[in-house]
Amino acid sequence: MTRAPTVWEETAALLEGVSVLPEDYGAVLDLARSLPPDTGAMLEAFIDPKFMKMSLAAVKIFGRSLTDILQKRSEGKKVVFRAFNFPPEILFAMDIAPMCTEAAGIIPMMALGGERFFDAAIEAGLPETLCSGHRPTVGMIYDGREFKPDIIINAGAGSCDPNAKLHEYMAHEWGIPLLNLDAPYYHDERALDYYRIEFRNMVSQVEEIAGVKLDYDRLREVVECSNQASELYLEIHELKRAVPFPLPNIYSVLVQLAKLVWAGREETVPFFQIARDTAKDLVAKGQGAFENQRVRSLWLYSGIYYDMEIWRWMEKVGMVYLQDCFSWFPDKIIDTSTIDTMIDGLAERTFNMPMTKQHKGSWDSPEGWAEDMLFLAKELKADCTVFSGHLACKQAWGAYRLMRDMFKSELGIPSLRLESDILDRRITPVSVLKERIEEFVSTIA
Amino acid sequence: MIAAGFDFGALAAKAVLMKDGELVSYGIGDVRANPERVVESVMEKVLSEAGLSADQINCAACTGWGRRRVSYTDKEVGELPCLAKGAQWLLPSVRTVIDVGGQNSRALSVNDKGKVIDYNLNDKCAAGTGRFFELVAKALEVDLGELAALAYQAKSPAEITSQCCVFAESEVVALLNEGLDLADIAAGVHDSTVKRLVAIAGGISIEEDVVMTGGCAKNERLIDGLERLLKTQVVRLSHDPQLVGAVGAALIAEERLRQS
Amino acid sequence: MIVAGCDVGSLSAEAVIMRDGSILSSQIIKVRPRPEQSASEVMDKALSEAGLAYGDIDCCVSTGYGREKIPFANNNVSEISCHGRGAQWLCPTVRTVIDVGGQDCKVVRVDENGKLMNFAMNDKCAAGTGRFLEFMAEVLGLELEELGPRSLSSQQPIAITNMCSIFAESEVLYYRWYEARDPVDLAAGISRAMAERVNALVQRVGVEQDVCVTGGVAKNAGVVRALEEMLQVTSQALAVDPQLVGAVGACLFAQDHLSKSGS
Amino acid sequence: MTKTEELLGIGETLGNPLIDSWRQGGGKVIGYSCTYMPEEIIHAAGMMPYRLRGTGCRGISIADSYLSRTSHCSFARTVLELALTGGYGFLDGVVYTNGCDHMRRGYDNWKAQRDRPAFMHMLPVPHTITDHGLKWYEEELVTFRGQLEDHFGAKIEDASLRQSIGLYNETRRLLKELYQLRTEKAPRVTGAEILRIIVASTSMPREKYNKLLAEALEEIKSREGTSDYKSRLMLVGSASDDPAFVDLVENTGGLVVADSLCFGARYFWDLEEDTGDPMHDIAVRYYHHIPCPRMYGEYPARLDFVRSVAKASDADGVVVQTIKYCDLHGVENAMLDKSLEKEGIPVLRLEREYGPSADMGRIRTRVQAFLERIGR
Repeated sequence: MTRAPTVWEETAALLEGVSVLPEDYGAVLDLARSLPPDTGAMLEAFIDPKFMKMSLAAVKIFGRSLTDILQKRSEGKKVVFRAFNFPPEILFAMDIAPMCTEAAGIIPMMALGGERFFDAAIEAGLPETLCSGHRPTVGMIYDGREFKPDIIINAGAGSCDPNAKLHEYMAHEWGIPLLNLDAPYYHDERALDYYRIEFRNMVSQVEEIAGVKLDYDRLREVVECSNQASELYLEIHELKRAVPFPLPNIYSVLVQLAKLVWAGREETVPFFQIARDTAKDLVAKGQGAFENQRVRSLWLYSGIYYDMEIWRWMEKVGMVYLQDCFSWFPDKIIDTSTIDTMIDGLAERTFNMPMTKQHKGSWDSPEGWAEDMLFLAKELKADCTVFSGHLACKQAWGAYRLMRDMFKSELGIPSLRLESDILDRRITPVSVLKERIEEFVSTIA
Repeated sequence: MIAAGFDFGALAAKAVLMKDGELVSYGIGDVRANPERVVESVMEKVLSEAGLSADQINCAACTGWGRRRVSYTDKEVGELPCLAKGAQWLLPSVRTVIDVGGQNSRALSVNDKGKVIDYNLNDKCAAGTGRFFELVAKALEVDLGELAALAYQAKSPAEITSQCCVFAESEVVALLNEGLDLADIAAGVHDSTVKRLVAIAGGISIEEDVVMTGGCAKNERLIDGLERLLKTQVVRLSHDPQLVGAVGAALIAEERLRQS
Repeated sequence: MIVAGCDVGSLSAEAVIMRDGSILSSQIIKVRPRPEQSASEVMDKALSEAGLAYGDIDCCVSTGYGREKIPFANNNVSEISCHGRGAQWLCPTVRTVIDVGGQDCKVVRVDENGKLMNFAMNDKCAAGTGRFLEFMAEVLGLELEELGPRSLSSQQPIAITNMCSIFAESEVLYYRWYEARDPVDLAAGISRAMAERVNALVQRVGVEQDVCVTGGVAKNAGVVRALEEMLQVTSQALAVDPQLVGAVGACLFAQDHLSKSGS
Repeated sequence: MTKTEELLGIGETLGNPLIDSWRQGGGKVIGYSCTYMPEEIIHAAGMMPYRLRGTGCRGISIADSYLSRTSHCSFARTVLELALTGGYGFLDGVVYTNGCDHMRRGYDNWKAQRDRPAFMHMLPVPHTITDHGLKWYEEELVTFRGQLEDHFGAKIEDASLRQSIGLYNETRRLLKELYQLRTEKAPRVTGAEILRIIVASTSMPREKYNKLLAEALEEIKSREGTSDYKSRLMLVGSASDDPAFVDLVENTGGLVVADSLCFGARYFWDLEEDTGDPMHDIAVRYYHHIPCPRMYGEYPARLDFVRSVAKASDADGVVVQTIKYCDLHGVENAMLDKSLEKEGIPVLRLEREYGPSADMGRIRTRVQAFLERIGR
């Protein structure tokens, strides 16, 4: 008797199947219609008919990542749960399977439909006001639909209480070793030195717990691959200054799959190459990725992920999604000359991950949230900002008013405050968000 | 030129007719009492008062929560531009509009052309809106219109702390049970709403002249409280403040017709 | 031994009079502005139904949110304990009691003697309470009692996404009048939304069979059925009006009180 | 008026006459936000530390345009409201820690105002306990000391620091002695009184406080103990400077005989050593004191503390309360609920708003039911 596939197996199979579809939107629609409504809708939303190659390359990344992790586990390798703000390169070099806890919960739930797993975690006793980012994964485990990790890593202690606290909860609840990387309040050399110690301690603890050894050759391969992706990312970033905007809105989501889920792996490079070529081509022709670009919006925090259709809908109402804080990776190219330069380089990259970099200190600290967003707004010629208002993000909500005032006084541009749970569609119906966005665009355009 | 403006809110539907830039008639209808035909019935009233027929209307626009359901016009306009336009027409020196409607409260900064330059809305909770007053008035068994007059008689306003409209309902009943004076409770209800409004208005920079619009702007006690907490004067409009959105819609309809 | 239980809630007040462990009379009224008024009125009615006077009552226990204000009560016990105790007495196999009242929703676990073992109660929001259903019924232009039966025939419940009662009100209004959706499907969607909120609370304390649903919402077949499906249990029927359970529990505590002070 | 009554009254208002006369004598007052901020350093500079609290705030409005009513805890919002409406006019400076996201953003918003205290300092505390973490924290304390000296032109000598350590240790010893009296079979002091006494300690000059506390302690020792309660409770959870909440619990019949609160045992439990290197001694004491849920990975230590104190005080049940939106305590309480119930210690989880509110009726029902559950 064969057992039923688990959530992750099912999702991996679905996405891997999608990623080898022919470059023909009709095939996507055919598939979408054969799937349950939620799954089909997600597929249609993720795959932009005008940018199929780019979309498929990104879908492939996530499908691949799940398959690979499941494969590793079946071989008896250890699986780490780590939040989006811990880049996985170092784990690949230790032959550890890195599961991004947010993506592993949200994407399968989107793909398979329903909200069951959000609630399972609440039913187990977690507060309702806690971030919905990790809840689906926790819920799948409570419902016996998924496995528990061998190690839990929290890389941004200090940047978000709910995030860090939930890691502590999981570790205690299931008796799993927890490694915390404490990100100090400041963003300077002293803080980075501190964080480097944390990072190195983490490496040796993983080695000890998992009984593995950091493979230097593998590390070099991974870092070189990661560097290549970073170079492409930065090249694309330059192209984003163009008016009209040369990338579809969904790029900001897809880039997160590449950077947050699977950085350091070869599947990410083709995605960046396709995106770069696409943008380059459009810029050369003086064209935008879509018509009727009325406003260029910089999203100050995250996007909206519970109804992916909203990304293309924004294009229809004329809103360009330049990017958000979570798709900002001001990577430095890592020096691969020695093992130390590589480890320290990865430590620094981790220290510069979204949220860790912008939200561990004061809102206006050097290289903090205000500075980064102001820089992006100027560079990408934003004419407004939007705050997605994820209710659980206390640190972001607590400085939004200050950000809004700053943009008004520094650049004279308006800001829209939404209020939502960026993952759970039941908190604010998407129709309400659309209404507010439409109202905003028509008021300021 | 005859322009019609509609503002179809969650609780009340408003209609105005303007003739050559002058307001000639208006009407307000209760949405929940007659959701299907409220617009038609208000419109009939407005037209008959003005002595006009529907085919004499040159242009029309509709704003508000139910705007997509109005068959008179295919021109729908956002609520914010209408509020700004209407308020600026009624009072050219206006720079800040605080609108308290049935389910939404908002503050707008307006320039001298009647264009919105910044705004802030209430959060995901209906405390501090018209619906809140309705519920509380009902719980206190007081006529909605009497609530403000009652509040003026307060000696020491009660504190209403509930964050949720529904709980506030039982909170006021509980206060009544504790033997608190009805007037003190009514004053507490106003003060708690004023605090919510100040939090919303705090999101924009308040410049004079300030006006209040929406159904709750008829409540003098609310305006008084707001003036005290914001330390600024609120200018009383010469027309019913509930009509401002509809007036704005009519003006925008006219503007669009001229431009086309 | 004649005992009385008086339950003064936020929407309704109930009184039950028992003699030697069997119910003599019971009454339910809508609340008056002050709890003492509600209590007197409902107790007067129950007494006259039983043909008794205040002096005949050996002990009276009050419960409900107005429990501390009842002048004729000898003692007060929280509605959480009373509901657990009352339901278990009415149906001895019950271990989990789900009580959905006007503004409160509580889940009570009891042992085989009706003693409180654990409980959970909704906190700062009225979603998942009777008041939510009242709002919704009003918007649909239905009597509260009609909401449940109407929802049962729906094939395609419409998801109600707003958790806040006030915003859900306009959401339903919009569906009903401007999208001309079938009120049956809306009623079913409302029942589901309600059941989901209640279920979240139930899971906090966990379910032990048998289960029974009490409080005003127990009369709503739509919500009860949705909840039964989610929990995969069958709610036990009680011999009395489910709104009376709290007052019945209060009677039992009054009996305890007498037997303790008697011994 | 007895000394005890005098002591109990001091924290009832935000400011008090003792602060006024301290200031009239030229004394400075520095507000602080959290138990990770060593009062000794401020004291050694000749100034008076004052812990920020929300006493007497009537509603929140201005602060709600900075922090959010739908995502921030009402304690942080209340403190900010008082800050922005002149409630803390008696402060010459303020020092915050990055205790939690709510409070640190409260600091950001206060600091962004034109009208703010001239001295505002952030003291960042690491979120994990390690050797390099201790070093970081000690460096931060040194920076803070320097900033205080520079801004106020005060010199903080090591000798005065050691003196301050002695004084604060004395407070800790006295409070612990008092704390013992609440854990007796017939406690001579209530939970609400203990909270009021601790709040007073953070609101007046320390020398005077120690003297008053010692005198009050003698009075309390001569009291008759009370057995007039239904159950013995331990109180755990979010920051609470609000005696009305404890009053409510105790009026319902539960006597609060122990706590793990930052306006409670966590404030005074640990003593400082005096090794001759005062900054290091202070750093060690504060960094390693009974950890707040903000210290990640320290849950076992916190659970041990709750368990041992609950046992030592013979508590019948533990009330774990969270101010809504407080994730640190919200998650912590979920863990405590499971851990303690598993060990047979009954737990009541409460989510509440900070401050006096009509919501008290709903809380009272839960507390009463809990007492009915655990009643012997």
